Amino acid sequence: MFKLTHDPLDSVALRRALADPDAGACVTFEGWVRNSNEGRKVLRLQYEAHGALAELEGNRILAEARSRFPLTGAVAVHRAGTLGIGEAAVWVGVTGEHRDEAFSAARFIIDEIKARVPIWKKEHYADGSSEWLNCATRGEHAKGEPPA
Amino acid sequence: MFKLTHDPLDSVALRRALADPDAGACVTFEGWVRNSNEGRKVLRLQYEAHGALAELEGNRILAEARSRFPLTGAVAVHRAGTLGIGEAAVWVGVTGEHRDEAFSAARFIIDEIKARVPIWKKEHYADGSSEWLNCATRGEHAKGEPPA
Amino acid sequence: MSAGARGSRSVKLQYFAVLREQRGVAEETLETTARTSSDLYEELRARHGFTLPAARLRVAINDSFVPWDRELADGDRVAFIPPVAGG
Amino acid sequence: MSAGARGSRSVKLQYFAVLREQRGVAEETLETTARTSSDLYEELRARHGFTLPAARLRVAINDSFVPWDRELADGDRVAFIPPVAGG
Repeated sequence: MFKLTHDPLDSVALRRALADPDAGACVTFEGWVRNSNEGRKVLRLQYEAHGALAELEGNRILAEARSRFPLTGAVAVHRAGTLGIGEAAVWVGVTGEHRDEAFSAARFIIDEIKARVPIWKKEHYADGSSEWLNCATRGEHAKGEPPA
Repeated sequence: MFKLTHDPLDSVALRRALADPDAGACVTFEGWVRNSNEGRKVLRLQYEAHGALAELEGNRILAEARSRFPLTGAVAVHRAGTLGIGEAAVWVGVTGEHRDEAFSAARFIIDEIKARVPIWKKEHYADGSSEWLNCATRGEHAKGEPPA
Repeated sequence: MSAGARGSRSVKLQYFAVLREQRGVAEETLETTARTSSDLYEELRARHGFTLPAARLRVAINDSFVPWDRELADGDRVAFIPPVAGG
Repeated sequence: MSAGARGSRSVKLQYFAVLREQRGVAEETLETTARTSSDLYEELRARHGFTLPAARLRVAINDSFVPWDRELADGDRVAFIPPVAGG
């Protein structure tokens, strides 16, 4: 199950919900808001999502993970809104009989979330500037493609 | 820091202690007591350790992980004593700036713990039998090497 | 046969992230003579100065990803999807 | 020169897991004429019927892994380490 939420992620409740007597391995991944990125001091992050499409695509990724790996459980939750340093932006939890599939599936899920789920991140820096990640176009403009 | 403990593992406190504003990724691994192994119904596991050597070897593994991967934090705790189904036998938590090193180091640490730390596991089965894992010698005896 | 010759459609546009900021609104309803979402994006890009070229976007209609050359239908809900950056 | 000719040493033995069960105690102090921990293990294996061959064990003296041919010293704390199975 993939969820998008504006509330702080409750890693304790999420972890507890994965409990399963058939599972021997549990791998979790959390993405935290870090105080710097590429040498710039970060104050906060702003996440925005296409809610309906994000949940559809997120659930598609979890279904793919379950078909690729023999899992007993797979959950992912992504945060939307403004997050301070240290807050969790995404939580992924996977269980399986053995650790191989749990590690592989957790990695697969977070990689696919980052690559495919329509969620955007704006970094707000200590110098007052801010930037949508992956949306820079200055290089292209320099090459002679200004907005019409 | 590697610890051996007879108390139930407190994944909430362990996870909370990893919080770090420099970290962007947190990967945890938990090994849970599963209700079956290789087709046999398991009732409980009994873990025994060479305490001093286990903590030395465990801390050596964490130091190796920190030298191989650029981590911000690495902790592992292993349980000793008798554990029921669903209890956590081992907890590994790793943080880093990015997920690559967090996943790789968590996997490295649990693999090395399983391969090197002097901890032993006896499975107790529903049929009343029990067995120390990895210590079977029947095949060797059948080949003509009975105890003197 | 030009798109105009076939009349205009009413579409609901959803903007996200950098496109939302460059447009100044998150949603709008628009009458357009654009035949495909590709034509529509070029029209809007010219009008609002969107910096992202279509090649770096995906398009979703009614909450599903679709090819850029899909023809627009009256009442479609169209979202241009900038390069994602979750996690 | 046999080990016996050099006299005996007092060593403290620690047994774990299957060895502890086969020996029936977790620790014991022993006078031995064995020169190395390898010799000592063979002596004990013959006496107690340990099923694990030395090739499947490691040996630790005073809480450090050591080679099997390390000579024993009086007062050593010797642990034979069966194949581990943590996690």
